[in-house]
Amino acid sequence: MVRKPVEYQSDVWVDWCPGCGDFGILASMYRAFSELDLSPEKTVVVSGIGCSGKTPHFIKTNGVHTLHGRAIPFAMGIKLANPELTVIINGGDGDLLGIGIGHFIALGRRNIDLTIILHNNTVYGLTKGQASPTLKRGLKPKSLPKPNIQDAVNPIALALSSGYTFIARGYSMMVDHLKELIKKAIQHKGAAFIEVLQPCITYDNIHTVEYYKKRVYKMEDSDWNPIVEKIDEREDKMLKALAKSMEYDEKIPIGVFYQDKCAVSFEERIHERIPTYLENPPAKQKIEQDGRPIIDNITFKKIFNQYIVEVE
Amino acid sequence: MVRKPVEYQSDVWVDWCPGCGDFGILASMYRAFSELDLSPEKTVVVSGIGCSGKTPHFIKTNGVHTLHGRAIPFAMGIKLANPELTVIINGGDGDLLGIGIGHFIALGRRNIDLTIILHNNTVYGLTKGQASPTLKRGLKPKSLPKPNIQDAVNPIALALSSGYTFIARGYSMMVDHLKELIKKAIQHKGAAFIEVLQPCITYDNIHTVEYYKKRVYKMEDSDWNPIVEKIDEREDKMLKALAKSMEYDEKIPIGVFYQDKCAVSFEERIHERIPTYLENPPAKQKIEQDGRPIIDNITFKKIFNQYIVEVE
Amino acid sequence: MYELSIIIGGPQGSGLETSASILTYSLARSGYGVLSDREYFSNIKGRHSYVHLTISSEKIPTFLTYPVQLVAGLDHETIFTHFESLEDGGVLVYDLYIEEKTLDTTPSMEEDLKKRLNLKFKKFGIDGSVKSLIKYISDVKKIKPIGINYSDVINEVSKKIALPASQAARYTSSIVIGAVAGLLNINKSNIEYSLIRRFGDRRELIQHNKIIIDLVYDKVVEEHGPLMKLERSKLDHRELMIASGNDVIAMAKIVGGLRYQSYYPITPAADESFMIESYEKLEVDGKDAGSVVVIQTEDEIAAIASTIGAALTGARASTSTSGPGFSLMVEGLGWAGMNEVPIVITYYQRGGPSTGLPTRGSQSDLLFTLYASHGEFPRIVLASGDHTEAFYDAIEAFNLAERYQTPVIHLLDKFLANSIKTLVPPDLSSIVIDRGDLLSNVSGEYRRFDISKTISPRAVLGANTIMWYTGDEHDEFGHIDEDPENREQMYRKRMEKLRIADEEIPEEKRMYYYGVGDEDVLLVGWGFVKGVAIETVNTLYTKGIRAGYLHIKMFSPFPSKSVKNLLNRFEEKKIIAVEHNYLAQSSIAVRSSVGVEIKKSIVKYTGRPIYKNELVEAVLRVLEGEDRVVLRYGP
Amino acid sequence: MYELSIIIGGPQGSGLETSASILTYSLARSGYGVLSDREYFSNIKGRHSYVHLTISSEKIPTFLTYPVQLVAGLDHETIFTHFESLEDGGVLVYDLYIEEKTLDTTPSMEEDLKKRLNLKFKKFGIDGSVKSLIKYISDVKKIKPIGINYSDVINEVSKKIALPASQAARYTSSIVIGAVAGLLNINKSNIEYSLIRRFGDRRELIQHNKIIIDLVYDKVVEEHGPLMKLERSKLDHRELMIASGNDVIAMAKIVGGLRYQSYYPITPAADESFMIESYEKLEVDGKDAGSVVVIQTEDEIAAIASTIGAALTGARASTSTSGPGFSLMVEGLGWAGMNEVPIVITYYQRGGPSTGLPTRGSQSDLLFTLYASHGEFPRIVLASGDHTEAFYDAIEAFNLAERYQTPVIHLLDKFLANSIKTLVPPDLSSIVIDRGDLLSNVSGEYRRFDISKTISPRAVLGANTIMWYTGDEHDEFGHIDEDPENREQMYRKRMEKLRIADEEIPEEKRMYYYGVGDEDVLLVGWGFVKGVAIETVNTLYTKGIRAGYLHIKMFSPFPSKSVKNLLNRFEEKKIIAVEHNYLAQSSIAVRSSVGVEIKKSIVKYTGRPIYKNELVEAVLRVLEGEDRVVLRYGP
Ligand SMILES: Cc1ncc(C[n+]2csc(CCOP(=O)(O)OP(=O)(O)O)c2C)c(N)n1
Ligand SMILES: Cc1ncc(C[n+]2csc(CCOP(=O)(O)OP(=O)(O)O)c2C)c(N)n1
Ligand code: SF4
Ligand code: SF4
Ligand SMILES: [Mg+2]
Ligand SMILES: [Mg+2]
Repeated sequence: MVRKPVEYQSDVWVDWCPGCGDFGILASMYRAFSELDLSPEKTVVVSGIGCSGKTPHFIKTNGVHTLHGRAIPFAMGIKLANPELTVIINGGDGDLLGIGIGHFIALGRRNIDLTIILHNNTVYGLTKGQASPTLKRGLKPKSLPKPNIQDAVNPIALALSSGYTFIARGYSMMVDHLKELIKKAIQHKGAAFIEVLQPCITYDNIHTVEYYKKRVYKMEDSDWNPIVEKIDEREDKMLKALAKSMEYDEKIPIGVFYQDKCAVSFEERIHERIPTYLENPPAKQKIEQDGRPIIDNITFKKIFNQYIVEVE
Repeated sequence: MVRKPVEYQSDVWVDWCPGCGDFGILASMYRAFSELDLSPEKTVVVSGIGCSGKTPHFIKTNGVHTLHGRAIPFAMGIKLANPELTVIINGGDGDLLGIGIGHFIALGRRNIDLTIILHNNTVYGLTKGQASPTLKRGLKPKSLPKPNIQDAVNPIALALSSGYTFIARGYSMMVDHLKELIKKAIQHKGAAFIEVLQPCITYDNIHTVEYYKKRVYKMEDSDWNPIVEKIDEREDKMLKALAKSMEYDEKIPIGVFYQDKCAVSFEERIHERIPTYLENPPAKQKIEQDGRPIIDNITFKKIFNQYIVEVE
Repeated sequence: MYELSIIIGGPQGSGLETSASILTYSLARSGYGVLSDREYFSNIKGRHSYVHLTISSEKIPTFLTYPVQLVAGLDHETIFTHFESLEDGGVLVYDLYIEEKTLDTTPSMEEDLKKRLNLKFKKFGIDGSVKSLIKYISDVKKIKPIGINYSDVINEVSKKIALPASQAARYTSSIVIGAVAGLLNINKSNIEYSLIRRFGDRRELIQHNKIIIDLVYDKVVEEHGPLMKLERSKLDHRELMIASGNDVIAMAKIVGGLRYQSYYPITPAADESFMIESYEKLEVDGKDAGSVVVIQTEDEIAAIASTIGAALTGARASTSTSGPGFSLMVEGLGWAGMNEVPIVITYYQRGGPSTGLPTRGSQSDLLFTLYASHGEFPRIVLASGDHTEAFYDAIEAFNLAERYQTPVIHLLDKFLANSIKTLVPPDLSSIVIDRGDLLSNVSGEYRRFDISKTISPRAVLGANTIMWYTGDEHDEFGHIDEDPENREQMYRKRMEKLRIADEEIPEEKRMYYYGVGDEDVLLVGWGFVKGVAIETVNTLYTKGIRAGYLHIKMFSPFPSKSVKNLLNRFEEKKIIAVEHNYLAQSSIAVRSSVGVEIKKSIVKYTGRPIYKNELVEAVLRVLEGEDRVVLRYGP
Repeated sequence: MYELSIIIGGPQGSGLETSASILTYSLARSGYGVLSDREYFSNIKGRHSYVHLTISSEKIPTFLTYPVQLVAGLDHETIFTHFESLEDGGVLVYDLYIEEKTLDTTPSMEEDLKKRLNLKFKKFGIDGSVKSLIKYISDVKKIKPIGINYSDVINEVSKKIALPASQAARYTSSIVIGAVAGLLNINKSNIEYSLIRRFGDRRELIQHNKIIIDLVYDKVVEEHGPLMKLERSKLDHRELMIASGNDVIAMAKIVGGLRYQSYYPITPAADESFMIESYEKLEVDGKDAGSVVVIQTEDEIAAIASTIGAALTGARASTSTSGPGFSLMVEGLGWAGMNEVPIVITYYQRGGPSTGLPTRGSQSDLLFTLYASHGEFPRIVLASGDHTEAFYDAIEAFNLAERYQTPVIHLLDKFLANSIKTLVPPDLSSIVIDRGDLLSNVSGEYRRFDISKTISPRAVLGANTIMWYTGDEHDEFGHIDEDPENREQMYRKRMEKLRIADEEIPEEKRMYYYGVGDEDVLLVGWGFVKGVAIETVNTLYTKGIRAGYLHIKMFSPFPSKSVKNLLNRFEEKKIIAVEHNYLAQSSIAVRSSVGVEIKKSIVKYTGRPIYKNELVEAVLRVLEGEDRVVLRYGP
């Protein structure tokens, strides 16, 4: 049974500003979910705080709207406790690359099978348009009293440097293209990151739809091949992707920057240590029998015999 | 007047394990400080928490031993409030690249004139040898019950991706070489980062002195030129440095990876906005006159006239 | 009229704030006192927001109340949301165009309210449309509806100013200004004055707005006369300051010598930092009068850490935040306590827990601030009750921080932060800047934590000496020290500072009593409760109930003696805590400080402020025997 | 002897811990009761550390005390640090080689102690050397010095086992085992048993250690006889468990069904997580009995966030930390409270504030945990007094968390965490696993926050339904909702859970009274105070002072009625708070909960535990009129 995109719409009124790029992201998610026929019960959309943070409420799957910057560790707990769930993270640029960047990098180190959708609008939307970590120095969007004094981070380069195994960029106004990226990211087994260029029509009068229209081009239109099929291609493809990530002013590439198909996911690593992990993960284990612990006095002493001394 | 290295030694007993790589870092600092003739009163060594975090106590300059992971923002406040101070940060790999990596990246975005010395010993020393973010997956130093399950970060690549303008690697057992790096870093006007390979002889039985001896080589022995003299060299030199940073297993390069001499420091950026900033920074301003604010009723109304209405 | 309550409402992002500000300037210019509260969702555009004002020709009002005499709306959601708040016989200004709108065509309205209204509408036989609602209220509640066709107005103006109607539409909110100003009979020139004040040299804006305002003003007056004409003001201030709580704190910090502020954006604190940033260069008559470095950090942990760093160099430094941000600052706070660093944390409480109601108010973080961070160290916690108090307190916070070398938490709330008030400008001639025992020059070996004094003389980083700091227990030099005797002394030295502060800071500055002396009912409150409590006490007096109000201003060190003495004067069942939280937190603080249990409480935790009308009624209910009254009023 | 206190000391990293553990196993094997405290610096190698044991042949000891009867040291710093703790006539085991060492040749010793000792040495005419000190104490205090030439021993053994002396030197700490075992007359085969238990199949280690121990044992017995021979144990346990507080909690969590634990390394909590990790695969007789995923996160913020995430899927989840870590968890805690998520935070208090004394103990975080995080939400705070209590409480913590769908903070401290005790193994037959209202199957539309019940039935992520969560105030489905009426209901629903818990959890489980009923002096304490307080009360009884001990176990919800009733039975001046902090925090909690002021206190905040000897004396002083006694004993 394939669920239609509209079946993923929740009853909540979408209270983003009319024309906000977030609508494009939401639409792409509905479509991607539909084409993958994700089960709402087995899907969890996790978000941080910001305009982007409201996303889960607009989607009819499980939704966990967490704290500013903390979507990733919440998602990690959910996924590791029940790896059968599909877990997707929506966050803002302030959220994921400012206050939450420590978790962003740690996820790269772990390669947990999570998908991150970064709403990059170069501003803090919900707090009224301050500079976010992706706003270039010297720019002065509407709400700033003076031009931005801090440099921007390069989200793609950071993701590459921290170990993400699927890295892409999409544009919220190119819904079908973005949908495909989201599908690929979800299907990828490991930490997947999509930077989405998302015009904030209320506060960002620089990176407007016209701005992006002129600049955005699809990497897949050339002979770009970002996929690592063998381990020894890694370094080369990663360096190419890094070089590509520096292209950002005149022309802005979208599409997949890098995908490592050889990497081992964190869940598989745990499974190596705990062979029952995948079929019987934390969330599914029985911990009691008729209201009693499954460990009784005898098993206790067997398990912890190292701590018990028989008195002479 | 040149102060001798020994004049920078404090009276505190150095309680690192005998043979610890930290001693080499400390010795390099004494020597670098001496050769730069740093004034103890105008120098502040700021640290986080860990074995590395104790460094300031062993140095006879100002010392601020802060919180785990937070040395950078403390240092930022010190430096920005009084830019005439020379501020140096010592931190562990857990400290700077684990819990504190958000600040690490934010500093790159700001390019404040600070020097970071990373004590990279691949473990959490002071909490007894757990894996730090620089420990490679699959390795099992002494204290770990099982091999490390998380991947390592690449500190040089992260520093490059986040905007540091001086990036180098040293080795704690090559004290003179490290001293030179520290001098260069302090002299650099902007955010400077030195990764120091620092054997932890108590908990890291893998990255031992012998281990590094076999692998470490100086980049400056080849025709490596990491210095950006003109803006248009940036991208090229950065990509070369990134490629170099991936060399880490068989051979480990030390020396300067990258230095951007064209970058504008954060202090200069502030100065552009506040022309009196550098000569009259926050720490030096007079805020009272005989116990009264320097703003009186008349100036108050002039300054805030926008908020005052004359009643008709 | 001498006193008037009005509401103007519309969707977030529709220019309402500007309209309210222009109205306030106009009223101030005419000499009236104004207090206005702004209520809005955590949303950028589209959800309902409104401004609730009290206007007075007799005094500067300190409270908000219901019902209101006038509601003016930009949209139908305003009508649906506020019609019940109108006094019988009040006036409703609305857009004729939306008469056909119904609850069902109001997607931005929350379901709960829709459900409740649907039930009511059914009961009253209203068909769900604005029209039928208006008919009902004009019939039953004798409300006077003033319908204006907003798009006609826009079209008319559009022609006059030769701007396409689609563009002229952005002046729609000025229709409300025109209507309200007309009804209140505000002098037109004062409105123009306000437009000029607001828009400065953007002449076109001034002109266009003026045209639209005048047009509606005349129309309304022509059709209805100055229905709600305000009496000439009896106040005789030559100048009035118009400022929000955020503004007032920003000004005070600048006066107080703030030189470094770091912050991470958060409602409702960030506006303070933006304002300070806009004054980063202080110039008076072209001469440099100092500067403030304002830094937007990567998070609140960095904000407090860098504030501490700056304070160590001797700069007066502070950070501003609200609950979620403070929760992240707790570790840093402890370091400052341990290292005796004078920092000021300006803490605007909002609706909790967690993200809570991020744009609504509360007073629910008091106990948290009293004990935040692991371990024990002295801290000063002071809370301001109104704009004027807040101004002086913000300066005093720095003095206390430096005098006792310890963090000071200045507690405020969203109510204050976002409410705009006309104020008598502060008098700076009595303000003191006390930097405590600050050394400008050190001779000989310096011990930052000289144990021979409880408050050790403080030299700063960059002075002519060196010093060490550490979060570990330390010796006199600031080096790590685990010796038990040193530990005991250093620990006691720190804690003793609070005792000294308790001795030195007069209790009269830590609590205020409002009453003439013959009261037998006592309201106990703090923070934004002050204004409404004082007004309530006055009102009750006129009803023959002799009530007084105890305003607690400093919670650490707590003014135990005075509070205890005062409480002992009242019968147990006549002492009532009044607070914007669930637990009546200040009464827990009172109990843990002086052992007296305050058994009665009036609390409100909907995120909306306590209104005078409900407080008066609640006090009466308590006096009739109820133990706890939970207030809920306000949409 | 029936009861014995001993200290063994040496530099950190010298094998002392292993020696203490082997001694403890040997004593347990022989049926003795042991409690040992480990004191060490925040340092990896070189600073002084020691183990302080109470050994009893009559009961399982619950306290530590001074003076001790035996001090055995690996180095001179031990002698300098502990000679004053020796009872007159006690025994000192030391290395003859260090006789010439002086304070000045002890760089690892802190200056404060050096200074104090220098003064004393001057006074007593000691020249600063170990030799002269030993002469003095044997003369004046009749201490019996047992000097052994440690390097001779090593050389002798080195020959026997054909290992170079430099390598054999790593067994040096076994010299202490041999000496102590000999003096106490511990059965040699029980020592061998312990070596086997400790080293498993590392036969060489067992053999080498055995040789050295036997050698010293024989030597000591030969020269001095079993000077301190312990009486045969009167305890008749067939088995004893030997565990630290960390161990006990790890075991309990596993029994209690913990399935996800995330942590960030911190003293003194991390050992618990390491132990759980070593049991990540639970196998019994080769059969799978479950598994626990243990994750070392990047910081404590991630630790609590991922714990919450795991709990949302239905796994029993927890995190363990101490003060600095908890300070970072405060924001996450509020989210869990707002979203009614059952998580357990195991909180080991250490010396604060800030980094404080990171390897020392305290009970200074109680008030912080009661009010941590902005806003108001219910939380359960329970504190355990000893190893056995801690075991059952750790399991109950999960039950309470799930039953009331709220975070539970389980307060422990470093004293417990690192003290090793011989215990009767727990009885699991009475343990209940209560998962609360947990739905395994949902039919129809699911409302996670169904308002018709105060405790809404809980389905988990991954069940056959969907749900939402948000830190914002939410409606029944978990969607953001700012409506004031919804707000009031949801807020009240959450807070009411605490009232229900207060009704349901019997007060007898939340406080214990130790006394027969005729007491007129009351000690009030919590946490690790329990053991020493009970012993003190018993001792006082024998001195004719009828004292009882009130042990408070749960601080939220607080057992108000029982505590109040009990307190009311005593005269005000005979109620004494006993705590490891400055403010006597539990008495503040008592006052704010029941309004009774506890005016007397005995506190200690040096980071060392309260010893029986000093507590007995302090109680006497209080009874003689002192209000507050600050304890300082212990190096
Ligand atoms: C700890 C904390 N600090 C600050 C805030 C206030 N806050 C809410 S949204 C936001 C930033 C939003 O920016 P971004 O993450 O870019 O998301 P956007 O709104 O642009 O989608 C901030 C700082 C908060 N909720 N929590
Ligand atoms: C908030 C907080 N969490 C945990 C700790 C405990 N802690 C002390 S040192 C340390 C790690 C030290 O490792 P690293 O930063 O690599 O420094 P090293 O000791 O290796 O030099 C940790 C986790 C702490 N002090 N504060
Ligand atoms: S503020 Fe910007 S990002 Fe937020 S909803 Fe509006 S347009 Fe979108
Ligand atoms: S534990 Fe390691 S890093 Fe720390 S002092 Fe010892 S050798 Fe150095
Ligand atoms: Mg954004
Ligand atoms: Mg390290």
